[in-house]
Amino acid sequence: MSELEIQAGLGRLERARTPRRQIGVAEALALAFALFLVVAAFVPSFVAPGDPLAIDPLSAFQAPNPGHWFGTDESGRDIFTRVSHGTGGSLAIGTLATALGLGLGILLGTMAGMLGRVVDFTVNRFLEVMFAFPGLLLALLVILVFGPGAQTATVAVGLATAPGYARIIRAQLISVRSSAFVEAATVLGRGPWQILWRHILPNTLAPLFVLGTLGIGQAIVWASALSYLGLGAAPPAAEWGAMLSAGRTYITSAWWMAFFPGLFIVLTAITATSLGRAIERRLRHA
Amino acid sequence: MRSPVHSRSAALGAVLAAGLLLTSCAASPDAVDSTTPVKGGTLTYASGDAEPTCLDPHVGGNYPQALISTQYLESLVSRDSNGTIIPWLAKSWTESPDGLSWEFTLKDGVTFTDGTPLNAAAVQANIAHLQDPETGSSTGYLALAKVAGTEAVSANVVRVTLSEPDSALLESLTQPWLAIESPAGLARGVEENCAAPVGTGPFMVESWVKQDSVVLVRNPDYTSPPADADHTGPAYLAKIVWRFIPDSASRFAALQAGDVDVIDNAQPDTIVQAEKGDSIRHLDAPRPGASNRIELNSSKAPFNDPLVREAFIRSANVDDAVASLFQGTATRSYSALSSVEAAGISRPDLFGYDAQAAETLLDSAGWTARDSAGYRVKDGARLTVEFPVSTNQSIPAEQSLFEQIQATAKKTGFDVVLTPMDLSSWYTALGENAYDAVSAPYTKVGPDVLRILFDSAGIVPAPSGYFANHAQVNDPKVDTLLTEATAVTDAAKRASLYSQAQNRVLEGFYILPLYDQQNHYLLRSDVTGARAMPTVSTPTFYDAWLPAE
Amino acid sequence: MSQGTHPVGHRSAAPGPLVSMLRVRDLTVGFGQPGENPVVSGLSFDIAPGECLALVGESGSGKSVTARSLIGLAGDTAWLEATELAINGNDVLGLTEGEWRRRRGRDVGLVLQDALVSLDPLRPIGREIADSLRLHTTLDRAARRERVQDVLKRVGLPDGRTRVRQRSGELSGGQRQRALIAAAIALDPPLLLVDEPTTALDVTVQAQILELLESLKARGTAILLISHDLAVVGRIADRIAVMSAGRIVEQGRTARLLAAPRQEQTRRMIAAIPVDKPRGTRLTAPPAEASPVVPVVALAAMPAPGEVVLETIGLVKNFRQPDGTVMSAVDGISFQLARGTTLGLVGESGSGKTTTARLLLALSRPDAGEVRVLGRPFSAASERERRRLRPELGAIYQDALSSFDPRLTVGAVLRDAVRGARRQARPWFAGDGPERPDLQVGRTASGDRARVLELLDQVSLPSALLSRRPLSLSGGQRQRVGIARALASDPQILVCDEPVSALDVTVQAQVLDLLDELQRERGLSLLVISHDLGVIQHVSDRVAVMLAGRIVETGPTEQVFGAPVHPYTRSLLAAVPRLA
Amino acid sequence: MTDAAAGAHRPDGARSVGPDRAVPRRALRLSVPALVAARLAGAVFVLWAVATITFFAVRLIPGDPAEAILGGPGSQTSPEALAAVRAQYGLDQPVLVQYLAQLGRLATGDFGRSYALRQDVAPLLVGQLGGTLLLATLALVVAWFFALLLATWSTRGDRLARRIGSGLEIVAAALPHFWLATALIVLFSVWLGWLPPISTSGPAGLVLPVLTLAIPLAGFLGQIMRESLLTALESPFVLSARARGEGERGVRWIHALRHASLPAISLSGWAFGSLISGAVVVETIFARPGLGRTMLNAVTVRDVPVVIGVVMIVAAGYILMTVATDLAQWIADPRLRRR
Repeated sequence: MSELEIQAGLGRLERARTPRRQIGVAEALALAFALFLVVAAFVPSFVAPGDPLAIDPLSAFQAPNPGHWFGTDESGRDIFTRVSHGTGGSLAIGTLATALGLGLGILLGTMAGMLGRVVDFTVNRFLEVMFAFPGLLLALLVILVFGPGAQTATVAVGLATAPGYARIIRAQLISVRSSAFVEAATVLGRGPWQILWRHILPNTLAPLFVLGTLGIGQAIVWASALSYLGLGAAPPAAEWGAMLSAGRTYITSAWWMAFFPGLFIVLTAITATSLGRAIERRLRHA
Repeated sequence: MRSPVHSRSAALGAVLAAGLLLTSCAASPDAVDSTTPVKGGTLTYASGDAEPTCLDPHVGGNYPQALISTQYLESLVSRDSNGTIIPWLAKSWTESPDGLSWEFTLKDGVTFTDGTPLNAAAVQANIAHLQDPETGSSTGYLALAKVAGTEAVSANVVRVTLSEPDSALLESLTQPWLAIESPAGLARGVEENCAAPVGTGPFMVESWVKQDSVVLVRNPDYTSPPADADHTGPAYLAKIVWRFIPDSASRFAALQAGDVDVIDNAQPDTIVQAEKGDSIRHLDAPRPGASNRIELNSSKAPFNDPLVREAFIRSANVDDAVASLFQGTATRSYSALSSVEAAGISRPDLFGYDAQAAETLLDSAGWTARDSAGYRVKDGARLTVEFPVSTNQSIPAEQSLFEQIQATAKKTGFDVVLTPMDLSSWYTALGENAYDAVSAPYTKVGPDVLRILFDSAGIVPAPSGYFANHAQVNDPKVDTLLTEATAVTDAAKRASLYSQAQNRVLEGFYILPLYDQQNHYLLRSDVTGARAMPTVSTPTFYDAWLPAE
Repeated sequence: MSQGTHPVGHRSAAPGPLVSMLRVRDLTVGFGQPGENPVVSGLSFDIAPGECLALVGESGSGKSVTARSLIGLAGDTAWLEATELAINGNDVLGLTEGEWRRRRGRDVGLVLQDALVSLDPLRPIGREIADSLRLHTTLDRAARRERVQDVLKRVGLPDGRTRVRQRSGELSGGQRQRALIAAAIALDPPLLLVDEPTTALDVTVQAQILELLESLKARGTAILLISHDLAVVGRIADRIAVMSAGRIVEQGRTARLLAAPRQEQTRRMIAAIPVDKPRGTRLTAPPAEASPVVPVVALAAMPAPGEVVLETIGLVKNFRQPDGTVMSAVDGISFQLARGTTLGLVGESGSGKTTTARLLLALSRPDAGEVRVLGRPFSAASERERRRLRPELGAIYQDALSSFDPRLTVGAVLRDAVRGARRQARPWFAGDGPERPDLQVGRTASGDRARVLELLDQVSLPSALLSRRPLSLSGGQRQRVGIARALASDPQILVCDEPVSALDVTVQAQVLDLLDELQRERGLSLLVISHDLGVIQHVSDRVAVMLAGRIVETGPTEQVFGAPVHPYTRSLLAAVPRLA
Repeated sequence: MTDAAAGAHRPDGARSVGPDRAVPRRALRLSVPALVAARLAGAVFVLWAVATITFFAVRLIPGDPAEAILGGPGSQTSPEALAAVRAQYGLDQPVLVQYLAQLGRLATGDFGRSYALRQDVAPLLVGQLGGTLLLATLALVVAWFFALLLATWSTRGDRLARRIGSGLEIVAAALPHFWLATALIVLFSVWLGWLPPISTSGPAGLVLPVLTLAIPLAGFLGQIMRESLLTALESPFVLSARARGEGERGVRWIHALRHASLPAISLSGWAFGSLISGAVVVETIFARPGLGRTMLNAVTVRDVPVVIGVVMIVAAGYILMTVATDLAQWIADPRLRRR
């Protein structure tokens, strides 16, 4: 069981009860924040025109004020600017890690689901072993081998999440493959490749979009945890986890330094969860 | 000022005047009366330094070991706040005219906490232990490099013979890494001795829960305080719980909440915060030895060119950065040595921020063009400064300082690449000569640290890849001056030699001094009588006491 | 209108008995804002002690809401109005939740339809049955245990000692239903509301449950029986009320109502019952004509039984049981389907019908024996070879919805089928399979849409449905889309696995009529698999009765139904609910 | 056909796709001893694989383990000392020999000697295990308590309560441990001064670490419990119970909560892993001794034997947790026992 499997499962549970409705307030907020993140990731200067690395020692440690919404850090850098400019890095780590995890997951899951019993058995045992490493421990091990840094953290998070993806994909594949509509297609005389292409793949891959959305949120949190432990992206890079880690030193005198990067991590995770579930609901109702 | 130390004897007043470091925040009238030490009580100390892997400072020999072993181990000699060597376990000593032989007379009636007596044989055993490669001593081993042999002149007198004169011997011997332990304890083997070394100190190691704490209890038979101690006889405190809390925010919060009584590695913002109230006192005890400085690797481009080194130094706005980051808790240094070292010379003229001068220097060094990002280029190569940062050795404020230097140097055209690293990667980078600038602390009592840092012998790495001369200063003149200074016993002559060597290093722009090695303790204000040893600035709680419950 | 004492309502619709155990006048129930969207309106009826009133209607007619309203469990969002609502002479209008709680289980009991989910799967049935004793009496543990044993005996579950420790999942369907009834009657409530008590059950079990209800009635319990099946309720109901769209359209004594229905809705429901309606009889009125139940004498139009198009020879399929033993789901089945005829395969749960269907469609591989289609090997062939024969074999499933890719619209489903048929019809692709130039001619991409529309037309669906997804269709519409898909390749044989068992009776009638029409128009050969003897009797030329993986009796329909030989067939037929 | 026979087989009418799936995929149902043996073999396999993966992963670490043993690259070590250490730790042997020796030692419970702590790993980890277990167990209990509380409260009444409950749970589940811990310290220790910010010997020191671990977990468990509670409350058997006169409390406590806890129980294996991951962060921030902090320190100084030891203990814990979860489910859900 992985966090993702739970998240994905919850989306399904919820779907059973929640009637189809218009976009709710929570979803609208999540969508708005996601939009903000995307803009901040690609054109950070649109959101925050300043230079995230520009120091101004004389205005260090300013509490949030009209000039600096989120306050300033120990070098007088504007935290709102840094958080905004850090979006790209954090999202990139989250996205790449998710892509890696999902890619490996698809590979393993498809192998297990499609290549027969022997492969299925082997892959399953492998996944069992991987699950015996709790996520962060696996990530720590990867970092132990390859040394700390943003790239390693990305790889570590990707590897740590891959088993979860693999298991979901395998289950989905097996469920779709043995579903009544696939049998119906066989009865209609469709060949195996036609069935794979027309029915199995689309029905297996559509939920991956949901998984990916949920996964990005999770990956960002994990990568931040690694940065926080001093094993991921390092300052002065405006990555949220690193900023939070740096800000924690000053937590008793300048709470805003740790609070806002942390807030963005939390909000991103919530947004990913809400959007993932909303997409799930719509996919299934559509 | 209310400080209990202040309200005590005039003898101690001198100590304070010399900058010993107990600064109290605000007057707290109700504490004035409590001048009679209370016996008993448990003091909780929270260390931000790494948990030692061995409590015997002979093994390895780093600062975390020094911090804790100061409580239960003692050295032959100590140093007072004026830099004068004072008696401790040795009540007197003499040097032979040729400087090759020293005789130490030990205090009478001192026993180790295992009951065995302190005698000449014990000192011999300790020196042998430090010099034994099996022990794996690094700091102590280096300090005793010139010791050729020992000899028990009598039960109480030990003679140390040197292969060549060493003016730094006494200073070296004050250090906790050369403390004297029970030979019986040492004989138990490394493992047992690491878990609970046996010394003569005011406290004894009772238990050690790894990753959590070491419990120290009072030595009831204590008789051997150093000459500058405030009282005699056993310590007042019954127990010290020595905890390891690496997270600085947690550490300070614990102090505020009263869960611990003393913390080390206090961060500038917490010091400022503490000074605003009256429940916490600040103890500023800069470490001896070298100042904190950025060393510029003169062995390869671009810093093999003195002009570029000077340009870098001129382009770095250190003053503003220190002011903003340390908020008045650190003073800018212009010296290669710590401000507690009397031999240090300061050259503010060399290290001022002057962006215009930096530009001119770079132009004349041939780095005239700039690339699209605004960095200087020469022969197609960017003016890049690889700067590996050890996250273990540089506190966050210092790392921020480097970021600010990075930002100001960028204006001049330097591309400073800061790479935070864990300790082993950092050592590896240094060993591979893959750095242009680096900052590494070095703590040692006395100006002899200059020899370690700037003698060309320090360029050759040990088999493990470690070396201390990071600036890779390879100047025969400096070598000569430093070697001569080691051999000279005349204080004035020695000072002059060190001063010449320092000027040569500073004028060569090999280093950019920043400030003293920061070493701040915060104490709850009901902790009375705690002070930092004037040797390597570790705290001692021999004189400390807590109000009765 | 005066209340209470009026024994027989002078409203024509409510011929009530003398004493009323349940008295309902002008009951209206809805959800949401009070007064808005009533789902049930203006219901009035009475039930006397020892009487059974059946509330019959199709899904969505408001039957279940009525039952739940009568025990105060219509839900938080429901509103309820009535001029009178009395149980055992006590007014229950406007009771608080607490007052209701004291009455439930004591004055009135409710039996829900699916016992598997209506009993807590985590609790032993003994506890479930003892609940009302615990809640409404002061009996101690031992006394309660005693009572539970009695109740179990009464519902026909002996061995009470072991039974009480079992949970619903450990019981068979019939036992479960008995246990559920036991839980409702533990305190002998004088009024019992029974919601579709036999729907999921086999016909013989259904008969037993009806007998049990009969015995309760005999003890004086008033029963409100809710069902969609007139044939079932005809057996025990004293009176029947037919519901449609939330209203009672007709109410009367059972015999009268079944013999001389006055309302169109009643008539339609009676006509739709397939039992004892000969092959070829229409179950629905053709849209154009108004006259009901017109026997279509079209038998002459059917081709004479001839060539065998589908054949099984000694089919065997084994499954490994959870305990490791091997069970033969299908144990040596042989039959033949002649061109243009219908073979009905009938059996109860677990008889191996569905496994047979899967073997016929080559969805699973037989352990022994063979399936031949049009005289060629089918099950023994490779899937590649088989694919040439697949267009000749259409399939219709019980759960049409799950047989559609959830991502596809109706149009896409049918387009896929049509395209597949076109590709398969290419001569060079067809190999040595039967040549199908008829499918190939004019079959181009542009022709696909025309063909899709044609198929929709054949199953009488409007083209507006093309852009809808199957999920949003009604059950009958889904099954029609399923039929249209099966027809896309113009097959010669249709295998129908429980084609109507998920449908309401009138919808079932429409689908059965549609299949009948298609068969006659196209000379299709049909294999119909069903647990419903009425359906089988109505659609089949020949019948095969399955029991535990074997065919125990086979022959022409009239012969098997008229003069059954095997005792099992006889017991099955005896259990079939009939209107007469 | 009798009633009883139907139980053996899924009713034909249930689905068009039939008995092929009526038999579960893990078709072979074994006797209890065989089941235990299979379980044991599986556990041994996982442990072996974990040890193997870790061993070879650790081989990839740059740098000489002998140097690490002698105190890291910063220490001055002679080539002689290095050679001595290599021989002492068997590092001069071929990799395969080292691997087999390592397996042999692990099989006998010998985890080797820590490079950095100069102590045998097994007693070291046993000493650290207690703190982590206490923390994790308390966190699990508290999380269950919160989740139950929130789930029952938010399903009680109106839609607003349900929304609030669901919102709280989503937020709680999204809170990273490191941020939550910081926020709790600032709030309860720095601003309010109610609780110690670090672990102290008394129970007060446990409050914040336990809360840090429990709140996100409660968010997850709560969501699952709430959803399954709602499903259970809407199920026909609850309606049947109400029809027998069961009140709201009875319906919840006798029927619904038991069903709602089933999926949450099945999550305990995951919860264990999540708590261990969380312990790394929490133990560091609150300065608690424990496996998580040991692991992090060991990774930082590349103390290979300790890393392998922690990984093995955690893997063993995970396996035990899985068995315990299965057992708990087996007890809580009689349907599993029948198979």
